[in-house]
Amino acid sequence: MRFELDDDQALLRSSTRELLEKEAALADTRAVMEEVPEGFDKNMYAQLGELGYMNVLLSEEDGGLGPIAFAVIMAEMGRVAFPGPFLEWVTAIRALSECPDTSAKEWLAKASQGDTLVSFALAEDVHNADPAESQVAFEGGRVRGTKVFVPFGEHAQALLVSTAQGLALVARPGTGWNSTPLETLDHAQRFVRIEFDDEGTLIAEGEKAASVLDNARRLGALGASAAMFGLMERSIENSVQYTTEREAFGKPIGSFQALQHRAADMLLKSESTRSAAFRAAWAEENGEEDADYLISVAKAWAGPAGRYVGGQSIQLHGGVGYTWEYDPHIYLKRIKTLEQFHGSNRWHIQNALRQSPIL
Amino acid sequence: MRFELDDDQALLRSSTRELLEKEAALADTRAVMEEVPEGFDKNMYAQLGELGYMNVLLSEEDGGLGPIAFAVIMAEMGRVAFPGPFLEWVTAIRALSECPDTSAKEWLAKASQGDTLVSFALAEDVHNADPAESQVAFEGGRVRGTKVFVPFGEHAQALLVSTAQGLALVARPGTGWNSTPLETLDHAQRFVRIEFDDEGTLIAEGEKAASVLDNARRLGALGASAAMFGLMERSIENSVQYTTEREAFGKPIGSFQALQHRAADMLLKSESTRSAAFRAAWAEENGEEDADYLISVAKAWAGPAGRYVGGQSIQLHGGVGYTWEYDPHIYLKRIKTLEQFHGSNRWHIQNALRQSPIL
Amino acid sequence: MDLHFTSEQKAFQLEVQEWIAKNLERPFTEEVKDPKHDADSLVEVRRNWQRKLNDAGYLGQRWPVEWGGRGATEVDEAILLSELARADAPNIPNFLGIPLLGPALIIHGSEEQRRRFIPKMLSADEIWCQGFSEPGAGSDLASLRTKAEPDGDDFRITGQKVWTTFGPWADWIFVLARTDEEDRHGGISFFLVPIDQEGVDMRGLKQVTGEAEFGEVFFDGALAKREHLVGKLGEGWRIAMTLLGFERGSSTLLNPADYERQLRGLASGLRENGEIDRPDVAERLGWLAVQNEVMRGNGLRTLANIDAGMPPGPESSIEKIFWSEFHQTMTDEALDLLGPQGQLKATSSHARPDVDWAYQYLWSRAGTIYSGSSEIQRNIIAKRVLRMPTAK
Amino acid sequence: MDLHFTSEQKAFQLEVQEWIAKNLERPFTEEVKDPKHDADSLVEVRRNWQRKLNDAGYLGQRWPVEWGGRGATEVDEAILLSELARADAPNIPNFLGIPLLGPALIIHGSEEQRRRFIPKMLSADEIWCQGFSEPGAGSDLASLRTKAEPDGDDFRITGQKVWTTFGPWADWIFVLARTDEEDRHGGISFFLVPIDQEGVDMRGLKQVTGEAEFGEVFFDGALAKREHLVGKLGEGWRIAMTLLGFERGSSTLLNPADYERQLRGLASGLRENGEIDRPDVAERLGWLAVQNEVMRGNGLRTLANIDAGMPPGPESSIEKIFWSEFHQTMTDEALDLLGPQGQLKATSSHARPDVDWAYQYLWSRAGTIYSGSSEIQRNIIAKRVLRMPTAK
Repeated sequence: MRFELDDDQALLRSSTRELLEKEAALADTRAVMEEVPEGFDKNMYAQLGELGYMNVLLSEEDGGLGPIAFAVIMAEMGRVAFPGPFLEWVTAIRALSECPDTSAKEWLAKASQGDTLVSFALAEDVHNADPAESQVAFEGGRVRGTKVFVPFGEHAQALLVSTAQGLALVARPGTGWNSTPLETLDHAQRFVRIEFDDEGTLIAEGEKAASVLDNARRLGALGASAAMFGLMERSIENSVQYTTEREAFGKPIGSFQALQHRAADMLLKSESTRSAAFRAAWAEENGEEDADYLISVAKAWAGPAGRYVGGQSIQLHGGVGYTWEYDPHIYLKRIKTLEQFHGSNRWHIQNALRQSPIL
Repeated sequence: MRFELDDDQALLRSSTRELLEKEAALADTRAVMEEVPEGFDKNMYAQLGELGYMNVLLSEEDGGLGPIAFAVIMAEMGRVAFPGPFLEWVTAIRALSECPDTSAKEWLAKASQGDTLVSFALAEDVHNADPAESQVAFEGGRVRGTKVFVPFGEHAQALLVSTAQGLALVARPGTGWNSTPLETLDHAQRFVRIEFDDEGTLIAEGEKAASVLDNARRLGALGASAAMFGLMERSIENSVQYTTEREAFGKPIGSFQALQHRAADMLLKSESTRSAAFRAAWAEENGEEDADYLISVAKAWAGPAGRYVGGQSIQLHGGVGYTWEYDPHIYLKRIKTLEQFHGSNRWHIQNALRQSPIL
Repeated sequence: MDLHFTSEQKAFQLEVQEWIAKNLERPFTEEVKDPKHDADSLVEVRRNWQRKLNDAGYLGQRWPVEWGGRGATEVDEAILLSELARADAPNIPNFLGIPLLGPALIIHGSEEQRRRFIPKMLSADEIWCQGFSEPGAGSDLASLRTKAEPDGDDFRITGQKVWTTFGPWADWIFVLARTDEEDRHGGISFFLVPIDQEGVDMRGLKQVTGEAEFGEVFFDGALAKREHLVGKLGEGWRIAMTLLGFERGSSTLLNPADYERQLRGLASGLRENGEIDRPDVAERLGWLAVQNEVMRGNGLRTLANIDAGMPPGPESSIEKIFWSEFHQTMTDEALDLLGPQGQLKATSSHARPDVDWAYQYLWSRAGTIYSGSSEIQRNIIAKRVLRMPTAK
Repeated sequence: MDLHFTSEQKAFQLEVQEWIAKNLERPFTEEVKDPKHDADSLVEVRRNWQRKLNDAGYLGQRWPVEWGGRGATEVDEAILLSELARADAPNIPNFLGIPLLGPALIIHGSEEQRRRFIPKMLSADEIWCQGFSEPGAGSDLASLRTKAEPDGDDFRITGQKVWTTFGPWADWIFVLARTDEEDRHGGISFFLVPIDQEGVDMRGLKQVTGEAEFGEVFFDGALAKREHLVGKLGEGWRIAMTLLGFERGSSTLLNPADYERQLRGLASGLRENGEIDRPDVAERLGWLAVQNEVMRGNGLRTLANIDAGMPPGPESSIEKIFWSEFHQTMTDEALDLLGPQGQLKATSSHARPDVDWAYQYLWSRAGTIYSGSSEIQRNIIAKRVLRMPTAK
């Protein structure tokens, strides 16, 4: 047995860390989050495409690296609060690869380059809706209905839209979407609400569609959990550094036991997220029966854990932690986004319980 | 406005404290909890009867002192973890006083002396049952059915039994009850399960019965909240004293910031319980519309608060906190009993929400 | 015990309620949502609101009649503030100037200072900000390093202050500055400093909410005239400490009223989502309602004891911890219960109309830091209330 | 990464499961509920169970073959312990002697000591208890004051030890005692002391659960023979510290297996009460299940890394905090969810048949105190893992 990464995975981690710290250090990419309309750096994504990152979730022969590598990458992206739709993009690529339809294959080829964004349109106004009970219809070659919280939907070239009839692919119409921005507390996000009345292609139906969506949800949750681990890990590093340097009452504030114990609690949450997320990635990689269960365990844990770590990171920074200039808020906000999407805490708790050995 | 007790109430508090510290110091009454079959000291209760404590909940002309005085007494009893059925007894006396039936009046006179215990038999096997949906029947002058967790029921001289037909009074039959002890983690309690098939008297029916039971439930919850405050207050005093005296690593353990902050949290819970319980008592005394609401607020808060304080009191005592010899466990166990009875946390949260200004 | 408002207090509450109903055009959350507004125009909304309050005689109502007082008690003040919170009225620009600087001038200031500053502070013609905290002196305020050096009769101030709320719109700042390097507490003095001068550089300090309502201000030999020293040299620390405790009763009912309003908004949201009757949702909502009511009980207790002239109990640090941490708990739960919609900014399409949850969530992170962090409050409780030992 | 058990390990797991199914007459909770038992007879149940385990070769399975070993790894040991917990098997009387004293003798003891003590320790013919903690030395173990003074070739021990689990039934005690007043760590030695002698007074120490499974022992010039000194004089601290880390992998899967069994019991109770499908109840139950599974993930990680010969990470203090505090959370929730029935003692009429909740609730309060309190563990994480600064 061995929990730590093997050599290839460790190499991927160090090379990804090097790449991101060089090309996407948070200090540099803040402007991308705040000012770039797309919310991400196109060149950076093209570079990720060139380096093969976009195909991480494909099968090995198609350039895939497997769920553990995926978790490694997501954790590294968490560490720098990497902006943009990477998680949606790679899960969309995976979804396209699972669909037999020709147009899916075409879009797959384009999306893999890292310059053509394909995202998902799943959520609807009815709270916590099951995708199978969609109010969006695919009829006569058109998708009609409203989707909400479409991530980076305004700038996507195509969207994978769940409908009552199956999974539809809608290419960006010439005039763009009929979309309204939904601005959340995480200024790095670019959610939109879209009222569809567009031509589309049904790329998966029935059980196939359900399975494609289920895989996307499961892998999205896994990626979100790993990203939350990275966000927490770096938040803690930043907090420890700050409390070591900052003095009050004549000593470093990090020497106060109350803050030390808080930091210890933060590490407990973060390292437990690491254990849970990588265990789940390993199960997914090895096709273990309990992979879905373990991913829900990881995601249900990571949300509240991340909230705690992100919030306490602000607290440990004191006043400056509440400024835009310091980083803690960016980490907390990203955690809030990841917590709420790819299945809410409540959904994952219920999904975990259903499959739990205690029942 | 004034929150602190007025002179009469403050006098009651100091005289009650003096009485209990002299006659019922925990060190002395431990044997009563552990070894006396009844679970209380009959002489002590007779003394309380003589001093008028048993009538605290009656109207002023009948010797009642009002809900604030009641809360004062219960808090003092909490401080010494006073054993026995005082809370049941005084609420039963109140209930008897509300019933027009002659036999109720007779039992009222006896119970008020402090030598004739009348207790309640309310709970049934079906979880969280509404008293109105009782499975226990009053028919042909007999009470038939099973009650559980009857407090101090084995040694009561009479029981007030809720039945589908109303509130019945059952005097202790010549041969005693058909009862089985239900031993809980609080060794000071004497709960029993009773299968009734006994002669009884219906002392209240319909709305009258509902109102009598409602008053008993409400006053029981108020008394329990105040008692939990007293239990917490004394637990904190004991913990602060212990951590001031006990040394580790060359200093008093109470000088460690982690323990200081824990103690501060305990005080927050305890003082907030004081605010909530006495505010509720004041509302009850003044017939305020929101008295029931405020009592549920106090009770819903006091349970988890008490659990926290009781548990952390053991923690602050370290190893000795886990011994029978030291007192923290007695406080925690009593809190657990009070938390679970007189309406569970869940019941009081729902009852508070129903009447909350936020709806 | 007596937790009743007197009939006068009840009448005053009714009067305030009616006055608000007549004078408040719309809740401040709606102002924030209105796309016509920017940060500057929102300050004007607040300034106008302050003027209305002042015209109605609601500001400085506990001061001597000469300075706007009307013989009000802390209970009246608490009633006023809680009704304003309940109605989601705008925060006034001089929300620190009036309760802190006002009494400082009335008690410690000169007659000239009072005449010069109080009327315009009340009318919001001059906005005041507070210059206490520094980048290196937050929880440990007495370690402040901004210094005031004599320059003829006057003083020159050099240093940096942060967290100056409304700073970017302020005309004046009241400053604690060091006039003696050796004396930790006795070497601090209290100055009034105009912002529009060379030597004062006020910058907006962007907060995690994205607003720049706070400022940071750099003094580089800024002029503080001798006549703008409040009290004597070296009295600054004592003045500041008195003031920080002076209005402790006024806000006791404010937070529970504010949070009650927010919880009412949460209940509405959950009702619209068809979830309020789910037992899990109801239990979580109910538990929040219970905690808020317990907090109100603590507040009433503080207020009642102040009103009765009783010495303050251990309540004030407890209240600070309670409201600030409960605000975090409440917004945490609200965002969890409302789902993605709870994360929408007020200015976004489809945001909840009544409560700006995204802002509240983020803003709640500040409450456990400012005005004595939760850590400081717990130290106070352990040491001053519980008298726990200090390491030898 | 590789979290698979090998096929040998899986076979071992199956073997253990089958062996338990065949050999364990009934879960220990049922023994406790049986009115025929008292404290003494329950110890005999445990002793008999230890004998069965020993006869089957499951004790000391990682030791050299000569002393009962069978080439097992920590993974095997972890599998064994988790299967025993899952089945609610009795705790063996030498549960501390075997994992702590055993290796001490094998690594530091003399050949005579090994021959004399190991076989009877394994067969439970001699019960051992541990004499480390003292009334004044809990978290700060090195401040222990029990002393061993030379008496000819031998030693005389004077002092007091507490928390000696199974002490009232023990035949021997292994003791840390001070042999040099000046040297805090280097002045501690490790002795084996027979209990049945003048100068040793062992008393049951009643716990909050009402049992007296712990003892406190008073030494008044008790004899410890020179031949019963383990290692050299002054090596006691080093031996003890090595041992406390020695078996850290074995228990990694035990707690999640034990708590899973308890949670299964909670689910049964809630099903019988007709409440398990209430969304509030399901969410709370689900959240407990999630936490337990996260804890198992931490355990697997520790175990896997030990198995791979990796240096230990920050996990061990984290695991201690996690299992001990989760046990409190879980029992707290269980007692709340089960209502009054959850407070019944196992021996009471109408108690739940499968889990002794009242005991578990109370017992959980000890977990955050013994073996390094939660406070000590957090100090360790902050200082040794996070390298946070020490006050100058």
